[in-house]
Amino acid sequence: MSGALINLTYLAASALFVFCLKGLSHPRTAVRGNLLGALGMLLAVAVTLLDRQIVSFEVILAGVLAGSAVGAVFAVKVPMTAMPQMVALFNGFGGGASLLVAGASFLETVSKGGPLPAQFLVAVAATGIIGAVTFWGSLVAFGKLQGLVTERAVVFRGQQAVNAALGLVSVILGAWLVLRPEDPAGYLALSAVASVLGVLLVIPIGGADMPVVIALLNSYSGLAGAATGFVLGNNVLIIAGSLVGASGIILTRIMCLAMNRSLGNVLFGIGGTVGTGAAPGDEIYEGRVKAASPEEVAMVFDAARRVVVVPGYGMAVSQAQHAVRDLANLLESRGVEVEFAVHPVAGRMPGHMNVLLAEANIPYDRLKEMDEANPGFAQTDVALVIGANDVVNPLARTDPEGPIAGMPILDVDKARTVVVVKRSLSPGFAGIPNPLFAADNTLMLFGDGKKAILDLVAALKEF
Amino acid sequence: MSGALINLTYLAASALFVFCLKGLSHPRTAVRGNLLGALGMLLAVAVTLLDRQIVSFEVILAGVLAGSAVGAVFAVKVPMTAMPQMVALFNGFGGGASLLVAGASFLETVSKGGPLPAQFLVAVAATGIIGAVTFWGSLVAFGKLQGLVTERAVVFRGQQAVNAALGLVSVILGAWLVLRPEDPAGYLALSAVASVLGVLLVIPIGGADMPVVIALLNSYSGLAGAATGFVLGNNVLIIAGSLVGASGIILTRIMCLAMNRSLGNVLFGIGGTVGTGAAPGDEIYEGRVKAASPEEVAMVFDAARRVVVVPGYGMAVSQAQHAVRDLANLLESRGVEVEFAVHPVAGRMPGHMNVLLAEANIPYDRLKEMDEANPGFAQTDVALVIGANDVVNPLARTDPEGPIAGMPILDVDKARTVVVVKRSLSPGFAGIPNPLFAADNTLMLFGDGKKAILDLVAALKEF
Amino acid sequence: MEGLIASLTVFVLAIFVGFEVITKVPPTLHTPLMSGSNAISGITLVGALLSAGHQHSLLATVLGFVAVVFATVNVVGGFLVTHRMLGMFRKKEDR
Amino acid sequence: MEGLIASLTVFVLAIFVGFEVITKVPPTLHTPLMSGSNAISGITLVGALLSAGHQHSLLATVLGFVAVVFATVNVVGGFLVTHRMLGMFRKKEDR
Ligand SMILES: NC(=O)c1ccc[n+]([C@@H]2O[C@H](COP(=O)([O-])OP(=O)(O)OC[C@H]3O[C@@H](n4cnc5c(N)ncnc54)[C@H](OP(=O)(O)O)[C@@H]3O)[C@@H](O)[C@H]2O)c1
Ligand SMILES: NC(=O)c1ccc[n+]([C@@H]2O[C@H](COP(=O)([O-])OP(=O)(O)OC[C@H]3O[C@@H](n4cnc5c(N)ncnc54)[C@H](OP(=O)(O)O)[C@@H]3O)[C@@H](O)[C@H]2O)c1
Repeated sequence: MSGALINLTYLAASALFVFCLKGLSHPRTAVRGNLLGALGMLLAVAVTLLDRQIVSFEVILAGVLAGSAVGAVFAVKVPMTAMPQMVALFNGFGGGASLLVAGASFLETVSKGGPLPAQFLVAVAATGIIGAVTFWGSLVAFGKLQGLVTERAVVFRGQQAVNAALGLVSVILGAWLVLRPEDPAGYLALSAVASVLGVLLVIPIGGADMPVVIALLNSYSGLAGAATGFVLGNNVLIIAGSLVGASGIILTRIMCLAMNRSLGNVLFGIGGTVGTGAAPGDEIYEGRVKAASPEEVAMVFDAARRVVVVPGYGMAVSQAQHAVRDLANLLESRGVEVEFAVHPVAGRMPGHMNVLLAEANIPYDRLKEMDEANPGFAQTDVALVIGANDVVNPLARTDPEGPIAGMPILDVDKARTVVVVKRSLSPGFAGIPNPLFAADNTLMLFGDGKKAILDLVAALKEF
Repeated sequence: MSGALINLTYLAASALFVFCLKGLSHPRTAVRGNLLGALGMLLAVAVTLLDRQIVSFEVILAGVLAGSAVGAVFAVKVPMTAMPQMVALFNGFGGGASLLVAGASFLETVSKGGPLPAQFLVAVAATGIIGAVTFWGSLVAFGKLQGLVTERAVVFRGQQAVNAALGLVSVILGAWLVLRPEDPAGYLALSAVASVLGVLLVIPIGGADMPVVIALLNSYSGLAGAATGFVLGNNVLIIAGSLVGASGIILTRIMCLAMNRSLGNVLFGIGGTVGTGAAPGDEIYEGRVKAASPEEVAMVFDAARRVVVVPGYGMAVSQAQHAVRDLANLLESRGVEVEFAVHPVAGRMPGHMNVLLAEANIPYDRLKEMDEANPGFAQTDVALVIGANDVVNPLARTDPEGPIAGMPILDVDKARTVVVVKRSLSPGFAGIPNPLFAADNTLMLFGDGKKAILDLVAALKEF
Repeated sequence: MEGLIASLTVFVLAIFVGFEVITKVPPTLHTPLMSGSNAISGITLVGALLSAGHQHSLLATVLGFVAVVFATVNVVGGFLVTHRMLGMFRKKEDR
Repeated sequence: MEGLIASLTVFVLAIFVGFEVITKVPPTLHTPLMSGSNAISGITLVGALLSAGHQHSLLATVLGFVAVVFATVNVVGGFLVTHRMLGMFRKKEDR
């Protein structure tokens, strides 16, 4: 196959990646967009395979088949509620591949005594470091989200100093690799140090902040891909890498803005730290919290004309989305106007709630974004908060010192009645009490999210 | 200067062009954007000059100085109302430059007996044809808009056949140039034929359709630039050319959509043809048109609480924008709510009205686009139509056969009272009568736009 | 050096495209965006293939094989899971 | 051929950037967009310079000179007139 044809195919693949991301700008075109992206990848891979009709062709094919099987099983089996950790895991695999690719081509060239231009070596070092950090960082993120590792931020004294030192050592090892490439042990040392760094970078970050980390790591792995492209002079790597890099950075920014926290604050586990040591808030709740039975709550719903549902992380944990859909349908069949208000960082991933509600067959045009939903709460009879906490905490407006100070929130407290479904009075991710639970117009419906909603539906049917 | 540095500078210039167009997405950032674009051009030109420290350096410098002087004088002297023809003229200069560049480098290479690779020759032919068409087409457009040539569509039998033949001949001459480059006369013949084609392509198009032609020619000249870039292997030419090409095509599309006409319909002068032969509409107007004096109209305004001003081409012709501003200020000082509704193809250029009203110091956030303005007419006491005609013609909604059938219009007829300022009952660009003028709730204020508004202001001050 | 600047040009343009296109993705689709762009980042697979494709020592072959498996998991899993998610998004009328 | 595909890559990316960026320009600014992008199309000036810069016959010199003048009129006039127009756009508060 001629080089020109190969490069043309790579160009077509790049264009398909752009169309993929363009398609994602609307739910109507998103499915086709994703397929175009997959087609682009298929083209790029197929043409590369055809180009390399060589000994290890079977090895490659075996690898692709094995990888496809594993990936497909994961993708089909994973429940929607576990999406955040799935993305983290896949991201880790990507990082691992980069790490191994750089290693394989480096070892190969050294063992053959081939030429080792500085450009190549710099890229090997950079790809190795970013790959190792991404691999281990993503695995820790996966562990935290899956509950294999503690969700809490693990912070110890001098952590940042240790991380800085490790970072410095990796860079020095990288430089050494460039200057003294003859010794393959250099790459092993570099990978080892960067792996430790990857773990240590992520453990101080709390579970709910993982999406920021994943987006950032994803952006790094994109940039690592682009760097590889610079070395190989391969445009499809550069383009796809830049697209991914941009996407990760934009998502990170969006999340930070939606929490009114700086990236540094997220990455150094400051939010998490505050969370660990915060007050239980007894003096706020004492004697003011009104717990209600499903029947009492059903009475309130029976009188309502307009209901806004505000889902949060708890809905994902208890898999309550289908129950919520049934409740919404029941209310609508009685002529109640039902709307869903989704905060940009509700749950454990940007867009997490949207996916869950879509799974429960709730049409996407019924979901309102924060800016759209907030003016409506004043005309709302019942705001049903299910498993959300921080994103409806009025302290964000009133306490300029707290960990969520200035974070834009959903103004559920403006509604006539607020019904909060959760298991206890324990705090959300930010670790601070929520005065909303003690407000005059709030009723608490304690219990597991799914069960509570099912009880509510049953009670409502009695009316 | 090293090649790498030059190419880096070209890259910086390309990025600046992108920032220029990004800046134009908001009036607040637009001035800076335009300056960045100019800076990019300065960089690109300066680095090219430095790169070419050669005999004819003085010639180049003299050319740049002369060109700058002429351009600056034009740019500073032109009144805002003459903006459409100015853009056409500048566009023509650009096309002329392309034509000459291709010619100069071709003649030079031939006379020196240098190598003539096919790639080079194809680009010379393409650039020559597009350049000549752009140059002459733009000049004719300029003449029509400036009133030097008749604004009417000039149509003769078999025109499209002649044009097709000329196009074919240009292509054949181009092919001949590629196959037999030794003879410089080939380029002259090609330029001559393409020039005639440029003139003939534009004369059948009516004056108001010129912006479509200019946008299209501009897009062509961008693509010609990109083609040159392919030949010279120069990325800044490719990038800037593509940006311009995209901009021209998008503007063309927007205009065609806003008129509900196909591009072919515009380019073959069909709209214009219908215009020439249309009925004068006496039976529509007979006995139903109510002419009013400025005093009578002032009385209507005196009772109004909400006024929407709809400007059109006539406001530009009579330079009435300052008078309109005074009227708006006067009304506002009396507590009347004043709004401006701008149709996307009002006037003789997209955004024409916006520039004129901006010149009169009317803040841009007071101008409403069609979709935003239309729902408001039902709650409007007086719609003041000044020099607009086709864009408020209800026939677009009711007559499915007419030349403006299906064109989205401003629904001024929904207002309580409509006041139309124009000199007579003569039709607008589309050449069809306007039933709006005969509607029960319409008052005609006949006279030159500026004078009529000034009279109205004076009369209103009496109250 | 020429090659580097050509690569840089492509990089700059691609970053522009990325920012423009991705800022248009609505919050509703941020999770699919994340998993989709993660799948695209699996383009390192091509890098893997390009370097795994040479004559090989056993070690490099093994590393290359594992790299290909990892990258394929990322790509296939990523696009499939995104497809599954997107298939669930419905407009009102479709119900 | 390699060079052609490299150019094509840049072209495709630039077209993407152009479409994304320009569809964001609001109707209010369509006239400045037209004159501004017209000024950018004056980049042919660089082409003019690159070809006018060689050793020359008199005819080619004259043609080159005129080309430079034309292109400069387009560029300088275009940016200046755009600047003049944009200077007039004001928000309410500025009055
Ligand atoms: N989404 C993102 O992209 C993202 C990114 C970065 C950070 N974050 C952070 O994540 C947090 C998200 O806020 P959020 O309001 O969605 O969640 P949250 O503040 O973490 O609160 C979740 C609540 O759900 C309840 N819950 C847990 N399991 C439950 C179950 N089985 N049934 C019922 N309730 C259950 C918990 O209360 P009980 O234990 O009493 O039941 C908890 O208070 C914010 O602090 C945000 O800053 C999110
Ligand atoms: N803007 C664009 O980009 C663009 C592009 C393509 C096509 N077009 C076409 O251009 C037309 C624009 O519509 P339009 O409503 O703005 O204009 P129009 O339909 O052409 O009507 C202009 C009106 O202004 C009046 N007029 C002329 N000079 C005047 C003066 N000195 N004082 C007062 N009135 C005067 C004329 O009536 P009197 O002679 O009776 O005074 C005429 O009826 C549409 O047909 C559109 O399709 C525009």
